[in-house]
Formats: sequence, structure tokens, C-alpha cells
Amino acid sequence: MDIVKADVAIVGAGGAGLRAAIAAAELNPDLNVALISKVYPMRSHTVAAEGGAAGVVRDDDSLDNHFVDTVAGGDWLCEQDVVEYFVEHTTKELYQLEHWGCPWSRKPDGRINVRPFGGMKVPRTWFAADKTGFHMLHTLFQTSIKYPSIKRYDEHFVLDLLVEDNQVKGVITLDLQNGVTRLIKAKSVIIATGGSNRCYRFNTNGGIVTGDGMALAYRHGVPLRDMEFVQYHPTGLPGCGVLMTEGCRGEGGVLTNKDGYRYLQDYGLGPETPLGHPKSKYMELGPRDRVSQAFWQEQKKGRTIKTHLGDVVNLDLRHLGADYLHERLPFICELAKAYVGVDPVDAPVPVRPTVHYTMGGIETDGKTATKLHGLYAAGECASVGIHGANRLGSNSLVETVVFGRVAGEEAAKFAMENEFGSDDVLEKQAENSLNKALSIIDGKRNESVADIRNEMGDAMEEGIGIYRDEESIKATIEKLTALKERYKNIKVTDSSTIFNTDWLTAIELGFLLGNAEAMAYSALNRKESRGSHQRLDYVERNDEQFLKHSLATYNPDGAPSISYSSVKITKSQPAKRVYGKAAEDAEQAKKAALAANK
Amino acid sequence: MELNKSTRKPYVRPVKANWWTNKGFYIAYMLREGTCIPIFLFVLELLWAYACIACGAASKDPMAGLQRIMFAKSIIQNPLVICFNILVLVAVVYHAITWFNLMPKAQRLFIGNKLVDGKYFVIALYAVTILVTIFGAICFFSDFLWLFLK
Amino acid sequence: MADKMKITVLRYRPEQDEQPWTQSFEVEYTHEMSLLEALNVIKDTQAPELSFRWSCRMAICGSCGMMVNGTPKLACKTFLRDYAGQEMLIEPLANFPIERDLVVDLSDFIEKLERIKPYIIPKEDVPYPGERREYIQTPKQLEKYRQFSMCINCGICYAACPQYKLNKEFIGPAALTLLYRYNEDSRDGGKAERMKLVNQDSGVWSCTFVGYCSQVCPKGVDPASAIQLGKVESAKDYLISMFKKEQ
Amino acid sequence: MFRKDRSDEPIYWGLFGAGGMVIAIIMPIVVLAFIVAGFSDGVLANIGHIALSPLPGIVLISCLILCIWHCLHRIYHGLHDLTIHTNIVIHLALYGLAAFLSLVFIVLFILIEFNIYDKLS
Repeated sequence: MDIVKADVAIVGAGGAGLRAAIAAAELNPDLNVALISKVYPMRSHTVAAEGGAAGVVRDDDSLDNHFVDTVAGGDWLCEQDVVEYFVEHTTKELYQLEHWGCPWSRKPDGRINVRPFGGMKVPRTWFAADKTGFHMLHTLFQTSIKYPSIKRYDEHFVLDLLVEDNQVKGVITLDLQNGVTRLIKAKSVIIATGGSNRCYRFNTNGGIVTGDGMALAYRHGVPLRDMEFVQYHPTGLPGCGVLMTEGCRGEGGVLTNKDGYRYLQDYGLGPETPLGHPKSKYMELGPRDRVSQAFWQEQKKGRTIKTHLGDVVNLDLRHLGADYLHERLPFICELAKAYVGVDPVDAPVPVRPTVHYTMGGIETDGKTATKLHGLYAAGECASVGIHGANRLGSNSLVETVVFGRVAGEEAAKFAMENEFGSDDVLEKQAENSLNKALSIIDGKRNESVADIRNEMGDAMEEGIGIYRDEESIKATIEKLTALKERYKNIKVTDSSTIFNTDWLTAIELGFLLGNAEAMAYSALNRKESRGSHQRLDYVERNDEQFLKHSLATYNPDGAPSISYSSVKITKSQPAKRVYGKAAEDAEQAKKAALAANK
Repeated sequence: MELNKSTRKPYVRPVKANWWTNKGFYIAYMLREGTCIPIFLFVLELLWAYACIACGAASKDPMAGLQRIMFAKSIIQNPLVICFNILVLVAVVYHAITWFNLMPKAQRLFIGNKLVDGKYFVIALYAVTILVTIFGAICFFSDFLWLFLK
Repeated sequence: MADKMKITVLRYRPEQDEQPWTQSFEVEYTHEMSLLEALNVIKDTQAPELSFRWSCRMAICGSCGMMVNGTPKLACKTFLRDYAGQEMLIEPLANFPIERDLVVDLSDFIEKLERIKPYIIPKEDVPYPGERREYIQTPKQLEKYRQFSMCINCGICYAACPQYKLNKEFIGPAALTLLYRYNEDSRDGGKAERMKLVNQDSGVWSCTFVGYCSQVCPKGVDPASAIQLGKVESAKDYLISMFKKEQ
Repeated sequence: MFRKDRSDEPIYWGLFGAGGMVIAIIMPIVVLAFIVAGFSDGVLANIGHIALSPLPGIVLISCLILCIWHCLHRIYHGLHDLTIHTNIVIHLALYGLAAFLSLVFIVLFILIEFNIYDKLS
């Protein structure tokens, strides 16, 4: 077995992984940083983020505004001290990207431009047309090349973490192209592998978003936190699920039902705002959970549009005009034309809610450290505590860089104070992990990877969708249990060592099944409605019992055990979560009360 | 499964001299590059004729000189050469079209914040060519035109 | 109404095969079905050991470049409906070594991307704006390089480039475009360093302006333009060097 | 011929580019004139007058010289396209030929313009 040493090993080379690598390399250029990814870094799914990244720059904005929007957007399930840290550092990180060459869209005077986004009080979303994630990822990847201490292991699949004395000491990887295993010894490990949305059948995510890192940490006893909170993006293309950015609505796009009626005004987001004049926190600029839920309600009422690709509503951008659309939303125009044959200049784009983001993830503290010594997590795979029960659009891109940097620095510091593990122990462990992975290669078994994957995806949509109840969740759990059993009999015929994707998808499916179970059990036990977790049988938020994080802990043989941890509250006491006019009224009332008290 | 030593064996596809024959775009490219051959031969033709005139003019014996000049005329007026010259004209025109079409890629112009559409370059180049051609026609064919007008 | 498409795929299994061979599949398709989806159907139901790269399905990650009837394309942005009444021959991207089936060895391309220093090298005469300030960059300055920053590194232009086919030393369309992108960025001061690469025979001067790279680029980046503009820069640099000895 | 340091191509490329422009803009009418001259002595005589008078003669000969460089540059790269590896010998042969032919044109021009033409007329 090929053995290499690195001080810091980073699993995943998307926004968070790359930022972490650069941070570690900058903190101490003498450290060797191994940047491991199962794909080339520019394939990472950060690339598909479109709309933008939040950072306070306008004079009429404040860190406090961003804090309040984020915490209320997360239905008060956020770690408020972490959110405070987050909002203080977003702008700095975005400027850092600017200095590294990110082609942010500008105002005529050459300064950064921002656009409005859902759930944000003041426009604060930095954007690079509608390819923000693409530009951020490529800027980070290209910048990472500058640092000689970062050694990339592209197309290396991490099979397992290696742990000695309750401290992570490296990873065992499979070099896909060369077909060899490579043990990467490390003093600290960062997981930055992104979300797990491929648990669902219809999603905006790439095929690689299979929650590998979550699964690895989970299997080593690190709890997955708040996994029941899965974000449906309100505007995905029907059929393929390709994302139509929230920037469409930020720029003034509107959602209409089959009668051409802007239905969001019926769901606490009104009153209707004039066409082409989007107003923060009103109507189409409501938070994603609310907008997706409104679709579900409209569908129940039979007011959505039936197509051969399922029920849809219309995202109407026509009033923005061809020139503006081509300047601000060129990629959206390209995607709509290619995948649904609609040019947004001439016709409304059919859209429907689609699974988009895993709010939960590997439990970390505010400094990205997990319960396992030496293991850090950042980005979508982590639950650092800023998204709570619902993430606001444009908070996640900036999360990757803010907490990617923190993870890089923390892991680097940890590496400087710790030693490598012992060869024989790690090699033996690696051998075991490898054998376990190899054991699923068997062409004589008869369960198809595709069948199990599709059935899992359907069951998750069915039981743990935009709305859920005890019955539906239990049905999904039953299905998942059965699928796990069938997974043991999975058929993998390919026994090649070179780019064996048959084997890889089977391993990934195993990871997904575990993550799906964590989601399902967390959802079952949270008997309230909060943010993206809406229970038809418990329609109200219940702060008394459930203003706390769910923790799913792995059990090798059976269901995960669910426990809870407290939520850190600093400045913002839980209140009713309101948007549209109701929010303005609430703010007025608050001001009046304050004035009266004085 | 052997996972300690790589069994990798990348296959490199051979490159044949006729790689360009199975795609219209490549054929068009090779034709474009190929225009240089008739054009080069045409230049040699002119060089030959020019040399004849030069030598004829330089000759001490006026009769021999005249013969050489007449020989230049016989080259230009040889039917085979005329046919070849027509081929050259086709090559030159094809060259011109491809050349103009590619020009905007090598030259960019900004007016305000916007990149000027390359098609304006192309139009300008065609316009210049037409002007040059008219001017040339007047020079070369003036007798001819005169006759025509009469 | 589901139509059928015959899809023939070039297969190569390094452990078993001396050279590539073809295998044909029949796939039922709908109006929306992309080639990538069709390949996934084949993998799920007919040939699980068929290998190819893919991820985003929306033409932005750059994984799924392959030859479709001899033309390099992204599988996710190629639709079966456009080949109705024909057959499809799918091969790995031309000009790269075949690693396995439709997976090619991209390491040469990646090395070239790294070689051209694709990052901002700060300018000496432009002061650092500080942690909480941006470099001023007007929309016009952005426009100078914006188009050339759209490359998704899919490698399709390399598969289209005869000069890369004929000479693997050539830095190639995407990498030279990225190089030009950084040279044109108003924040960058690394042009002199990068021009050394541009000026080599393996730099812009290996290009004969075939122009097919720009024709097939799925993101409209126009690498051929970046290279011709690079030639102009290199020629200027040459003239200057005749009068000024390089340090 | 492949150089790791600075390529000499800018020189040849410059001449090639100028030649390409000449061929595209000026050569169509020149070639057309020669085709017509194939049938018409009058036109031939016109061409003769133009070619033999000093200033238009210089222009015409400069154009032809640029054409030579353009064509031989394309042939040089064309050989590479046809998988014939270009080396220093081919390089010297082709660009040497271009230089030689240019020289011949210039010598002939001088021959005509400075010595004999006057005597003849």
C-alpha cells in the first residue's frame, strides 16, 4: 500500500476544501497539505451555485441586519454566537476572493454590486452574473495552485477515516485513475465534502453530492446534527431538477400559478409588490421554505399547472427585458432554453420545488472542530450552526469560505501540536476498511444499485418532503430499513481497478442510505413544525420542547439514536417568524414598545 | 484485485496524416491553408514573366529582347495558364472570405463598456476590398472601360 | 410516444483489451432526454461496468465531455431528439489517452492549467486596497477578460484542436485563454512572467488558427480569439525585446 | 524546430499576416486583371505599364514579396498538419526560399528601373 504523509489532509476540494487548504498553507507554509477529492476540484458542486454570496457592504445595511435575517430565517435554531462570527467575517472573505481575482459584477464606478435575495432585509448578495459559485470555485482552485505546500490528490475516493486512540490520523483513499490504494497519514483531517441531497430523487445537485464525508464521520461516532432540515429550492426545472437561481426573483422575477395569479400573497408574504419592483422580504423574496411550502399548498388546491413533467408554476421574467436578462441572468437563459426549451425573454419558465441543500450535517463547534479529535468539518457537510431550520439564499456560498478558512487554520494549528499515528495500526485499519469496501464487489448477487437508489429517492420525496407527518415518515423509515437489507445483496459486477464507477456508486449508495436514515429518524422525533421541517400533525413551532438541535448517532446494526443539544442564544430571542407586511407591522410594534418603555 | 500496483494502460489513439478528411470543418481549414499553393505558383508565374521582361529589357540585342518580352506575353495568354489563373482567383476569393471571417477574433474594439460586434470589422474589410478592386479595375481596364463606354 | 435510439459506445477496458472496441445499445428516449441521461440508463440497466465521468447535469462542471458522432460535446447538453432518425457514436474525447471506456487521461491538460500561473500576481504600482476594500475595476475593465473567465475546463477545445493532436507540447486553447484572462485583468501584475510561456513555440505560436475550438466551446469562451490576441501581444513583446534586453 | 525560449515566429507571422491581408484585399483584382490580360493585349499592355513604372512597380512587387512569405509560411505549417515533422532543414529551406525569391524580385526590379528601361523607351 502506498503511504504518504501530510500534516493536514482535506477531504473534498469544493469551496470549503479549497479555502481550507489555502488557509492552512498561509498559516504555516511548512505544513504539507493534502487536498483530496473524488473529482477534479473544478467539478465540485460549488460550481453550480448561481445567485450569489451574502456580505454586508451597503451603507444602509449592518451586520446586525444580516444577523437578524439569518437567525429569523433559520427559525431560531441557529447558534447565535456562531452567526455573529459569521456575519462579521463574510465581507472580509468576499473581499479576499476579490483580491484573488474573482470577477464580481460591478457598479459603474468599479465597486462591488449587490442584488436582493430571499429573506434578506437589505440587498447584500454579491454576484458574478449568475455563475457566482462557478467563479468562486475557479478563483479558489486557481489561487490554490500558487501554494507549493498544497498537494492535490485529484480523483481519489476516500474509503474511510483512520482513527487511533479516538483521534483521526489519516484517510485511506482509492486512486481512481491509477487503480491503487493510497494511505494518507495526517495529523488532522478536514471534511468538506458537501451535502447529501442525492438521498432524494429530484434535486438540483450533481451526481457527486452523495454525503460521503457525513457518512464517514457518522460511522466514526460523530453525530449528524439537524438532519431533518432539508431545503427545497422553490425554483428548479421540472424533470431534471436543474436550478433556476433565487437571483431570478432577486432581479424581479415573479411566480404565478395556472391563473397567472401571484399566489405568494396568500401565504403570509404579501401584499403583492409591483411588477419589476421586488421588495426585500416580500412576496417572491420570502425565504425558501415558505415559498416552497406555498407551492405545495397551491398544488393541493389544484392551482398549479399540469405538464408531462409534473406539476409546475411559472417563473415569469419577461418584464425584465432581453438586455437585462442577458446581462444579469445569462446562464439562466441558457439553461432554460436547453433543458425545458423555454427562452425566459419570451415565455415564463416552468418551475417546481426541488431538493437543494442539507441544512444539517456533521456536528461541529463554532470553530469547525468535531467530537473526534483532529477532525474538522466545513461547508455544507458540516452543521456549524448558522443555518438553523432553514438556510437563507446566498449564506451558503459565503459559509464555505468563512468556515473553510476557520477549518484550515484550526486544523493547521492542531497539526502543529500533534504527531502522526503509528504505521502498523493505521495500515491494519486501512486494510480492514479496504476489505470491507471490496466485499461489496460480487457479480453473483442480484440487487441493482439503480433500483435501490431510485426507491430510496422516491421514498424520501414521499415521506420527508416539503410537508411530512408521522405516518409518512414511518413509511419511509420502513422502506429505508428494507433497502438497507437489500443493499447487503447488492450486485457489483465490475472488478476492474481502473475507474471502477460501478463499485463507487455502490459505495456511495451505502453512504446515502445511512444519511437518509439519519434524516428520517431526526424528522420522526421532531414533533413540531420549524423552518423547512413542516409536520402536518404538529403544525406549530414548539420552542419549549424543540428549541434544540437533533443529534443522530450511528448504530452499526440498526436505527440511529436521536438525542438533543441546546441552542445558543445571544441577542435574538425566538419570536414569531413573519415576512411581508406582517414583518413590518411587527417591527413597528417593537419600536413602539421600546419607545413606550423609555 | 491488485490495488498495490497500478494496472493502468492508457490507450493512445494513433494520429494519421489524413486526420482532417472526416470532418467538414477540418477539410475547409485544409483548403484554406491549401490556397497558398496555387497562389504561390501564381506568384512564380508572375516572377517568370517579370524576369522575361527584365531580361528582355536588359538585352543588348533588341530583337532577342523583344522575343523575350513576347515570350512573357505568350505565358500570360497561354490557355492553360489562363485556366490556372481562374483557379487562382477562386483560391484568392476563398482565402479572402476565410481571412475576413477570422479577423474579428484577432482584433477587439471597445466602445464604452461594450465590445464592438466583430461583424462590423468584417463589413469594413469587405468595403476596403471593394474599393481597392474598383480602383484596380480603373487602372487595369481603363482602355477596356473606355471601349465599353463608347 | 417513446422513440428508440441506437447508441454505439467505444469501450476500452485496460485490463482486458489491447485496443478499443464498440458496443451498441438501444435506448428509449423522451423529448427532454440528454445523452448523459441515456448513458446513465445504459449503465443502470444494460452495462453497469461502462465508465464515464459526470456530475452537475447542467453544463457547468465540465466532467462529461465526449465525442458525439465525431464532434466533441458535453453529454449533458446533447439531446437525443437532435439525432432523431440517426444513430449516435459515442467516443472518449479525442486527442487524450483513453484511460477506460469514455474516461480520458486529463493530467496533461491539468498540468498546463497549473503551468500558466492562473492567479492574480499583485501589481507593484497598484496599492493593496486593504482587507475590507476592493480593487476598483470598472465594468469596462471587467469586460476585457470576462468572456475568457467562463471556461469550465471540460477539455473539449483540446479534443477539437488539430495542433494539440499533432503536438502535445502545445499549451493548448483553454490554458492559453486562462493565461490571457489573467494578463488582461486590471488587478494583475504577472504579465511579464506569463509572456515567457506565451512567447514559446509551445505557446501561442503552435496555433494555426483552425478556429474549431471556438466553434465547439459549450460556454462560448472563444479560445481562438484569446490566442490570436495573445499572438498580437507576443509580437509586440518581441519587438520591444529587440530594443530592450531582457533582464 | 521547436524552441523552449522565445520563438522567432513573430517575424514570420508578421510577414504572413501582411501577406494574407494583401492576398485578401489586393490580389483579387490583380488575378482578375491577369485573367483578362489572357484575352486582351490592351489590358496586358496596361499591366505592363503599371508594373514597369517605378512607384506602382514598387507597390506591386512589395505585395508579391509578402505573398511569397505568406504562402511559404502556410506551406511550412501545412507540412506539420500533414504529420511531416518540421525541422531546422525544412525551416531553412522554406524561409530561405522565400528570402531568395524576394531577393530575385528586388534584383529584377532594380535591373528594370535603373538601367535598361530608359534606353528601351
